[in-house]
Amino acid sequence: MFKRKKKSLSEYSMGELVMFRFRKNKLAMFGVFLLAAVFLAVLLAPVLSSYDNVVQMHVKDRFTSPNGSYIFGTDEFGRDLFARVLYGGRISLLASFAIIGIALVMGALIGGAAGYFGGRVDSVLMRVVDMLMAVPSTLLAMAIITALGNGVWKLVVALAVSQIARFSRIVRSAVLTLRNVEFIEAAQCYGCSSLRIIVKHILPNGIGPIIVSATLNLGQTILSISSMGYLGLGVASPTPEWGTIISENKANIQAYPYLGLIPGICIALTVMAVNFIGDGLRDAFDPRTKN
Amino acid sequence: MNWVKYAGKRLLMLIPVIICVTFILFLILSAAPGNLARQLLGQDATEEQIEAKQAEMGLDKPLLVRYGLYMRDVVRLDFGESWINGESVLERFQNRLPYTLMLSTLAMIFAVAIGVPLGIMSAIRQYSLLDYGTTFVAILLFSLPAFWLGTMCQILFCLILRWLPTSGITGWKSYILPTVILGANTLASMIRMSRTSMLDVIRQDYIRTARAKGAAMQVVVRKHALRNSLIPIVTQMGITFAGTIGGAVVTENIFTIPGIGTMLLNAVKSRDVPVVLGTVIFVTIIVGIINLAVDLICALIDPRIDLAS
Amino acid sequence: MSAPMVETINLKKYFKTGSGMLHAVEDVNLKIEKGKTLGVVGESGCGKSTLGRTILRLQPATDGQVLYEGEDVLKYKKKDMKKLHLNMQMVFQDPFSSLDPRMSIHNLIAEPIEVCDIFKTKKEINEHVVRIMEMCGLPANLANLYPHELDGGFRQRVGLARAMAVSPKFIVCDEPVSALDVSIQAQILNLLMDLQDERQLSYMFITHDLCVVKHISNEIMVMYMGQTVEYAKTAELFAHPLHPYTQALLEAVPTPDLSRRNRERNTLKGEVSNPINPAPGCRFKPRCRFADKECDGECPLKEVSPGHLVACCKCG
Amino acid sequence: MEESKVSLLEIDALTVEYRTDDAIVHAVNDLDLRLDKGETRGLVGETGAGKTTLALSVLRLLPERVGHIAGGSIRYEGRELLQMPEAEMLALRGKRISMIFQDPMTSLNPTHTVGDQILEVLNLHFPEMTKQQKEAKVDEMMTLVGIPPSRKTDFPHQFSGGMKQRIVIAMALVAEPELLLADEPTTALDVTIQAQILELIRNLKNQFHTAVLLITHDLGVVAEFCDTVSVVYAGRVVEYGTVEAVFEKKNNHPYTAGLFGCIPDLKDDQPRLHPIAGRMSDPRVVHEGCCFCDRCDHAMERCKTVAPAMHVHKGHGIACHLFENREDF
Repeated sequence: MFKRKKKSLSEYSMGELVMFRFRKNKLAMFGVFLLAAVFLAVLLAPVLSSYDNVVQMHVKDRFTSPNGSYIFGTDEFGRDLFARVLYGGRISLLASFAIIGIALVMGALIGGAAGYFGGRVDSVLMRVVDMLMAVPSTLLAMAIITALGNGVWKLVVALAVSQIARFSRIVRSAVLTLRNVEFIEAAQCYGCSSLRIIVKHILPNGIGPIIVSATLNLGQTILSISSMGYLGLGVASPTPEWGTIISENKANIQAYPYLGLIPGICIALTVMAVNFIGDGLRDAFDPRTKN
Repeated sequence: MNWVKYAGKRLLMLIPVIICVTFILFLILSAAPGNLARQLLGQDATEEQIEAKQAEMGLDKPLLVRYGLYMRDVVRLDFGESWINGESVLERFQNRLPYTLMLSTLAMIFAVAIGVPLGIMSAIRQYSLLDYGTTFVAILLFSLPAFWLGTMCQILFCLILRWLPTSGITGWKSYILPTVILGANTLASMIRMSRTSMLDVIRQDYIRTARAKGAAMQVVVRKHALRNSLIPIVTQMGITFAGTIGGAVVTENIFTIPGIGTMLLNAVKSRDVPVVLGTVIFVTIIVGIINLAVDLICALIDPRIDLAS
Repeated sequence: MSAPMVETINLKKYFKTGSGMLHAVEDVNLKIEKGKTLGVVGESGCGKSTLGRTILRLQPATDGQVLYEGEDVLKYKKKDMKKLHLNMQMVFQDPFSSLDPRMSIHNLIAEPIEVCDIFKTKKEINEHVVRIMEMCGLPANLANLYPHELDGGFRQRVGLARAMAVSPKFIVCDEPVSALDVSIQAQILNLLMDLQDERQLSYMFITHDLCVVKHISNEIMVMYMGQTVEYAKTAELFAHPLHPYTQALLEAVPTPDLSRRNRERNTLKGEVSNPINPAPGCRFKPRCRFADKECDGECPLKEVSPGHLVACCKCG
Repeated sequence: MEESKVSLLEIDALTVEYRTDDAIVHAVNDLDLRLDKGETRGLVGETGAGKTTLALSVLRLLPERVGHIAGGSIRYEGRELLQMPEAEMLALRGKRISMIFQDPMTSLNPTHTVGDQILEVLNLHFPEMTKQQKEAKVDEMMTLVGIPPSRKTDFPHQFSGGMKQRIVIAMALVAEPELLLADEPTTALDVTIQAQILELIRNLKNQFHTAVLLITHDLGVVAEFCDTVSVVYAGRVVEYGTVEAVFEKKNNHPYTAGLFGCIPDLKDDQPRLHPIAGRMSDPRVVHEGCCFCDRCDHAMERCKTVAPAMHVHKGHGIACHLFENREDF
């Protein structure tokens, strides 16, 4: 009965099982493929096009529709849209990952401490989190930008801070559901230290829902970054960013629709890929939500 | 009247929240790098002019004193004047609030009226064409940036087709496109939430019990599942409403609607601290009241929630 | 009689709740000899699980003492705790949630050995795990599997193996068989009894199932709303149940036995409530058919015959 | 038992499968069952034996898309339920056949008052009754199950587990059905509450002349509560008969005998129990021979290949090759 002749479904570890279910999800795999393509393009930006093209103005070639030499066409200053979208994507993606990373680490520390230690630590930390939650996150981010001023990294800080409260909540509830599970009690029974319990038992078991919400939030963060760029907060021209590219071409989209369509589709596809992956991960970690 | 007492208590609890939020913001805004007075007066202002400006803005006093003074004024409903044009913050806010509230409410109604029925129907007919279609629309709306959708729709419907006014508020037609654009993301989250919630509820034991009583599936859904599935949906509505007010910044900017969003954006860009601070306080209060309303509605739907404790 | 292996003296555990103090465990005194089993019986919410967890210091006691071979384990400082972990272990009720789903069977059993530093080398640990698995009836080829791949019976064996890994002398068994099917239940009960015979283990066996407790215990303690209501040798308790609650429990148990089929049933009325800020006097009074004014007074546990204690002013 | 008489419920060769992405689970295999008017039959078996699936099949409430009735027939008063139009099924459910589910905590709708939930059955099936009559009937029913009618405006969360199960019983019996399917009605409850609930069901079934199919894993409950018993293993009935015949413990299917050996006795002392070896058979595997043969001490070569027929003697049926050609049980 227990011989490992060939791996049947019931002979995977939990992690393998999650990957197995994830790989079976076509939409999620499509998302992975799409996101990988976007990443590859953005990483290979220097190969595909040089940074000079981002700022160089080919006045003669203003408003060139997409063709062989300008794959995505050019804008009103004759700048290569392809190069701008590629290098813009670098900023959008890097900044989004940085935001989620910062918010996740801070949220894990706050939420983890609150959930694991409970009692007074929990009530004090959660009071603070509730305060932060009382302010809509867009407003909080804008207030912080008011203080810090413009700039990509200032925007990253602002958006990350505005998400810390949410992640603290998520981590806390993940820890709390595990806190009283019998296998944690069993670990205490043979003298596991708090640190070992957190690292070896709570983290591997609680990471699922945290990864899922981080992924789903990543999509929304990409949108937030480019919204801020569109509004003129954060990234300043001529540095390209997906949102700023759209706002700087706003006046010419009617006449030259590709100026709006191309960067917009880039954002939408990336966000969609991330959302597909997030949904896929959610179903893989917790198959009950699916059926 | 349990709920009156509860509402009173919740509103009172907003006060410490406001105090703390303002204090944190005050700290952040004071830590702003650079000399604000110089920034406001421009590069060729003299030292005296700058000092005078700083005194006028109250920037020469210690932080805590400034905070105390500010809060004293706030209690008297004086939120100070804009650093840019000297207008009263409160007055400006009062003038602009109706547009934003109108827009957010319309967007919310749009999203709920379409999203909740769609989500519930697709849960009941899971794996049907309707379900796949709805889910696809939700994913699409969830992934499209609002500013892009807004810009493109504005160009298409206002500039090319000329069906709707381009900008400003000139009548009910002016609200149509902004409502749809602002509501799009909320619509997506309403569809997803209703679908998940309904799927969860129809798997519950009490639904099986109701069917075992001899009620037809439609009756079971209407009488038993609907109300239970509404509980998380209403909670989600409260959360997204707060998001909608934030999202109004983008929508108002695209359609140049004179609401709080455009005011806040301009204030942030020109670092007009009193306006930013005032707006955040106001919106926090509004969001607090909305959350209270949501909790009251939840208590109305769900008898397990006891407002007294 | 030698000194008991485990003893509690006036052990109390209270919880703060919204509506007052919950007296989950009230002045419990028990003694467990080496190689013997004390069965703790009661319905849900009677404090039997809390009692077990308080003895093992999984929850801080409110008051009282827990003596292990005469030493008060509640007074142990952090550095002494290892003594407790090496001697006193626990087997949990739910074979699903008591095993970390992300660890293989081998790692689950090896972890206590590593944490308690019993062996130095990896090789020694592995050999020990193999020994323990064999002892608990786990085929060696299960070592690399994960808990979700096993059925309830094997999982509960893993739970037992994990507790046995540090070679403890005393094990708290918290309803170890109530989540299992009867055929599996019997396997686990036999295993527990075999291990006890082999290694002179002492058990505190917590359960709501009277048939099981009778089978495995030498002595039985019946709990009701946090208090001990009756405490006696197993044979004595089943032959002469004195407390009205014990009698009602015995009467209520359905058994696959035709002779009990047509007996007269005195079904107990009412339900258990929470012992929040309990009034003095008998806590069973509201459901007791013999209760009268006298029951409002203190009803301490008293010895009515050698080794048979009852907390009821109507009997003895 | 007269074979010619039409029973209240007749199940023949019922086969139910759950088809999931990964596998086909054979929950019920070729199962036969009879239930007469007013009879109380215990359906006894361990986890995964297909007991709940059987009850849900009778009401045709198997989980959609997953649960499939692959064959057999279920007849109620001689009428085939599996081919009955849904509209007729609706009139049957709750009025003629009702069901009590295992977990009283989750089987009541948390947002409706308990009175309304009992009333709903009357609204669905007795449109001719006036409002006052219905209300009076609800009050009467609540009194019968031991809950003061004044509490009918309370919500489920305001009741304890035992009280909730009383309400579920009131709901199931308010239409005075002919058949009650009780799926582990007392498993989630404490012993003393279990005794209360069983007594309540016993009294009401006598009052309304309801037949009961009591699904349980507890042989003790069957011995105390039922007239007849069917023992199921891996979706098949392996033994049936009167409680007296089966619990006499003289002639039993090896599985039933094994179950008896697993239960510690309250009266006698036994040093060790005699557990059934091995584990529950995998429901994804279809057995060619006897489903119990790989755990059976008496298994013969034949058991692995030939499925045993049901050997019946004086209404006591045992599906085991050991009882072939035996006339003495």
